[in-house]
Amino acid sequence: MKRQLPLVLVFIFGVFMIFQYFVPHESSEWIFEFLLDWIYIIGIFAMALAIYSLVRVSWDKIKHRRENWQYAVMTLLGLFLMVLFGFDYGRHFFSAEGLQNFMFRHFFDYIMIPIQATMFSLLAFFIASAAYRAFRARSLLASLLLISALIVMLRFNPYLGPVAEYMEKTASWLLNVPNLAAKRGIIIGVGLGIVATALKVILGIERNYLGKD
Amino acid sequence: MSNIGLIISALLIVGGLLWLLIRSLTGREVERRVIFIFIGLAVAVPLLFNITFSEKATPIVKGIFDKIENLPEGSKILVSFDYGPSMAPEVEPMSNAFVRHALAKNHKLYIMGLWATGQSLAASAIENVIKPEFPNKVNGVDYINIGYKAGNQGVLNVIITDFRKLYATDVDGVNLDSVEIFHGIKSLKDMDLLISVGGGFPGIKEWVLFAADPGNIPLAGGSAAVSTPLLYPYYPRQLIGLLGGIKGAAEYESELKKTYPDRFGDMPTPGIKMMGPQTLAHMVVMAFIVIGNLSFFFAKRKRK
Amino acid sequence: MKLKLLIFLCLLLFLIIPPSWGQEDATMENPADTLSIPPPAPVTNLRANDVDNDHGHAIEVRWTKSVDDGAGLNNVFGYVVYRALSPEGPFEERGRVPIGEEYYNDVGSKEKESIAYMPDYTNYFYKIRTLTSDSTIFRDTGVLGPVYSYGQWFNKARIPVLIFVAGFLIVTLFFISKAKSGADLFVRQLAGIEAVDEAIGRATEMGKPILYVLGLGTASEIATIASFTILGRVAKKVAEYQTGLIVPCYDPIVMTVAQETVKASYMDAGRPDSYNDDMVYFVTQSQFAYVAAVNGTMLRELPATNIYMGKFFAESLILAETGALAGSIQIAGTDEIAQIPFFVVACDYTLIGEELYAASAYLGREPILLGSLKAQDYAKAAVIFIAIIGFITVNFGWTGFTQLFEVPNSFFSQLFGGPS
Amino acid sequence: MANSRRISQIILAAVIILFAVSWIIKYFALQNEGVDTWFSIRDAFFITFAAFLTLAIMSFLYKDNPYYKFAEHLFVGVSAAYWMCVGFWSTFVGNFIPKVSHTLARFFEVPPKDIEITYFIPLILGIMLLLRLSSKIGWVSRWSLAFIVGTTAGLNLIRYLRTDFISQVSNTFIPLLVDWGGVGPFFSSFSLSASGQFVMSLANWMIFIGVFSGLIYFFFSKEHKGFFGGASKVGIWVLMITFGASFGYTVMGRVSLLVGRLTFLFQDWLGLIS
Repeated sequence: MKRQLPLVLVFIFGVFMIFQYFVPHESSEWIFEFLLDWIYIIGIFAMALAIYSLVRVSWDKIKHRRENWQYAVMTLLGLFLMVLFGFDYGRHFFSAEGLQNFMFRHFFDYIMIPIQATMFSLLAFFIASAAYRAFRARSLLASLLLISALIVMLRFNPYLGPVAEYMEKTASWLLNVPNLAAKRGIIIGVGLGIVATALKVILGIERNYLGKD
Repeated sequence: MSNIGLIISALLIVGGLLWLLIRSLTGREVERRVIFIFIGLAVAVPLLFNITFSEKATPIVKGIFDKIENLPEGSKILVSFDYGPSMAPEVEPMSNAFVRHALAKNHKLYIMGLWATGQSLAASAIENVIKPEFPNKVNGVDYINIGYKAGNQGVLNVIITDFRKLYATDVDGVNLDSVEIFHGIKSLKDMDLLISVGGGFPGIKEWVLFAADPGNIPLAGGSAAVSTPLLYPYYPRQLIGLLGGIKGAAEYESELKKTYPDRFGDMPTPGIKMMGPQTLAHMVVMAFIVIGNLSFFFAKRKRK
Repeated sequence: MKLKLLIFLCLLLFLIIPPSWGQEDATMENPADTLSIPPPAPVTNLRANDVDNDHGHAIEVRWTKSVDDGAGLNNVFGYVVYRALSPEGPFEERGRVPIGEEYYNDVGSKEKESIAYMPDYTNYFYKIRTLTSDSTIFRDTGVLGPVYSYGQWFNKARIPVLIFVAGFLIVTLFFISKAKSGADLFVRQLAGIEAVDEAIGRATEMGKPILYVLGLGTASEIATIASFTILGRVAKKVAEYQTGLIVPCYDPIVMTVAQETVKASYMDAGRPDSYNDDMVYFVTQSQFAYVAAVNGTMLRELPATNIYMGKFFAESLILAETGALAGSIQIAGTDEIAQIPFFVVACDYTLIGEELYAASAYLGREPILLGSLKAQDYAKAAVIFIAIIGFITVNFGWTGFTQLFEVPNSFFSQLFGGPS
Repeated sequence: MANSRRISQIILAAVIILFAVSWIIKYFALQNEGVDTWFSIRDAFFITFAAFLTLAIMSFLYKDNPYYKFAEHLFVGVSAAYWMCVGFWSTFVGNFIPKVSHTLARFFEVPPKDIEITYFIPLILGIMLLLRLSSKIGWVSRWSLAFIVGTTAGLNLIRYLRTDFISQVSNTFIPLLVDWGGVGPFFSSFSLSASGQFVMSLANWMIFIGVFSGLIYFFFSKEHKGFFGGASKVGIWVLMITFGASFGYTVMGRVSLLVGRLTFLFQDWLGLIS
């Protein structure tokens, strides 16, 4: 019951989804769409568990006055306010108005978007520090990495003169030809890895994600 | 004022890099925060002081410029807006530059789009570029916007034989038969140059396969950086030229400015502007790679 | 047992083959007026049938193009496909086809509410109009029909996929049974895997925790499932060594599964008391908020080792650079091709693509799992073999073999776009 | 210790004053543009706060600090709630409620649809998932997990096989001699241009060799020795060249992001550039 039934469920649904692919008939499509819908709905319940986890970890921090507990207050405050706005207040309580709520939108536009975009833009700095640290001609492999990166970046040097055209061509060749070959090799390997892993899961060979008694 | 700032910051960046370079000869490493400062400066300074670099047009860009330049006055040029708002920052400078160049040379300009979103972007190009900068040009005589039709490459399949099978009117609902610019125009084959600006599907590739190749019409393109490498193989056989990403746009803009200093001396050049931080940041990253290798090399020698 | 069931079901599917190929020749009629443009010859050999290998709601109409299309009078401008519910009409336009083309797929919606709804098993009648540049001059064919659409029970176009799945399954099961019977299966060393063991030992010595990041994938990504199995092995060793483990999660379901996995590993290691649910916790489902939080954790907890396994997107480099700043040993593995370069550059060890999927077998060292690795290798050998044949046939201009591998798109591909 | 506390207090005060001043200046700037008093106060606050958060995140580059911690924790809370609300309204209320209860649908003001019994199954599975919180019958949550993992494993097995695997294998069937018309024409029209026959053929050779050496690199049950060693070495070379090129190519996109952020600071907040 605790261990066997879940494995049987994995097997049944896994095999069904494989067969579904070979059956174009409407009824198979119909079940397929249902199953996917269900996963989204279960996801909402999982979201409740997740928020519970976030609140509990933050609350524990505050209760036991662990290091940086003050900031956990900010997390809970942000969460609480955003939920309040998202579920709307006043007149439109409990209608889909929630997502259109003025403060909800403003928190999104003026807190989430700026932080998100700034986090993303940190990449400009990190890409430079990573390049400095790693692009060194230590070995043949590292040199290949370094040289091809340099060739592609050199296109942005305005003082190349007549060489510019060849740089451009070499760079686009690098991005077209070896790139395509390497990607294909990786994708074929990954495809096999995915099929093998999925089979192991469906056949119940790989099962430790289902826990133990 | 801005010149002083420019000189100071240039000294800071170049001097700082030189100093780091000399330090690296003794095998010393650069601290991460120093790299961060340089990247920050390399992006911020060109933005603040409007630093631009002279872009020299590569042959692939020059190919388009020369074509528009050398066509006899009154030639027919069609520009297709095949992009949406998300791609616009990168490719809008290109379509604007093409429009400017074509009208400045007194060519006839035909505007259309294979993307539904292209129609409104084309309209904004007319509002923001043509009307204020070329007040003498008349809609329906010197330029026309025939807009978007659904059907992706299917549209090209049809208009390569006959425009009027799909396009009865322009975007304003004016019958094509009644506008001067469409007199004697039957199909795409009557155009002297096609230009597709975009970077997705349908885009330049479809123009090559369904219009330029079968109709044997010269085609030029402007594409977002992501899809540019995939289009290079078409140059120079099927594409007379290609602007790749913001860099291509900048090269075209600087070519325009250089050739027509009076006319386009103070036109907005978003491409060149965007290239300032890009160029400087790339050079700083490359400089740090060089510094890193030097310090690695000398540290190794020292140990020996 | 399971294998027998599978084979049985495979055979069953082969037996179901759809009937019918409704084909009728249409007669020509309806001469147009004789004006400046002479009316073109109509299309001939008109035929229609249900579109094969689909869910129904679509009819394929084929014809031989008019003799005046591109030749003869050369005045054809395209074709219009008309459809009606009775031979008398009324006919409605279904689509237009440019010159040179000789087919049209009349595809309707399967949704009853949709205006494009096209019911199955309903008799339809078709005719094709050949157009000229003058809209008043055209030529119609006779009415063809009745034809109806219906869904199939087996998609024959996908037989190559079925053969591959079955073949792979058999090879996998063969090697697993071989491994179970005690045959020694050799696998070469992978540096990234050796490093995991080492890293856990190092963390124990330093008295610092291990940070395990499952990536941004949902539980539906196989990369994430592979990451669960690796997490299981890592957690077991962590439990044995009594080191700390931190698993911040991005997706709610992933968090739930990860908790179950880690708990099971602690039980396996005989230390169920050392486990608590706060080791595996939820952060947020927003990409960069998650990154911000994990970055903070790295600099505050200073983990001895950071392990990144699963699906990663733009955040890969932010995580890996911050980890390098914190001085942690970093081991990464992802199948997201665009991110592999960043991990290779910034991490100490990187499992590239397929190596991620092999990792759990390596870490577990169970013969069953090693058996499946062997099967993967044989499949790769088969790919190389097939590709060489394909390659030779293409170079000799023989396309039949290549066409075997062209699997038409289904609504699958429309349902799922990949993340960016 | 006391000293460093003192310094951080001074910095905090300075930061607060600075942003308060910026708020006021922004308020006047907005009012000059003809914005309503109340709206100017509000919008000026939001823009200033967004600028503060931007700088707080950037301060992480120097080192971890209270401002970064503040922004980080706030962001975590707000974004978690954001996605919860989106999930609740779009999936739960939008997709689920109308199919299970007309009363609830009316309550949430969404158009009810035909009741579908099958939708009670995910409801039950969802509730089983919530039972995790009970230590006694927490194991029933595994049923829900089993359902999700099984379904998606089967789905992905097929999906990758078709799109990634088979299409990539068949794409490798490429002619090694592009437009081959015999030895004579090949040499007479020899050119080094990118779309020329020679370069195209060379590219196809490269792709062919790259794919195969890459695949051999991924062999697990063969030692990298002899022929396998040589081929896998070529494989890793091709991989490294590719990784370097994509790294170099990405720099441009990342710099654009930073340009975007700095433009926000210089233009929307400080008004230094137009």
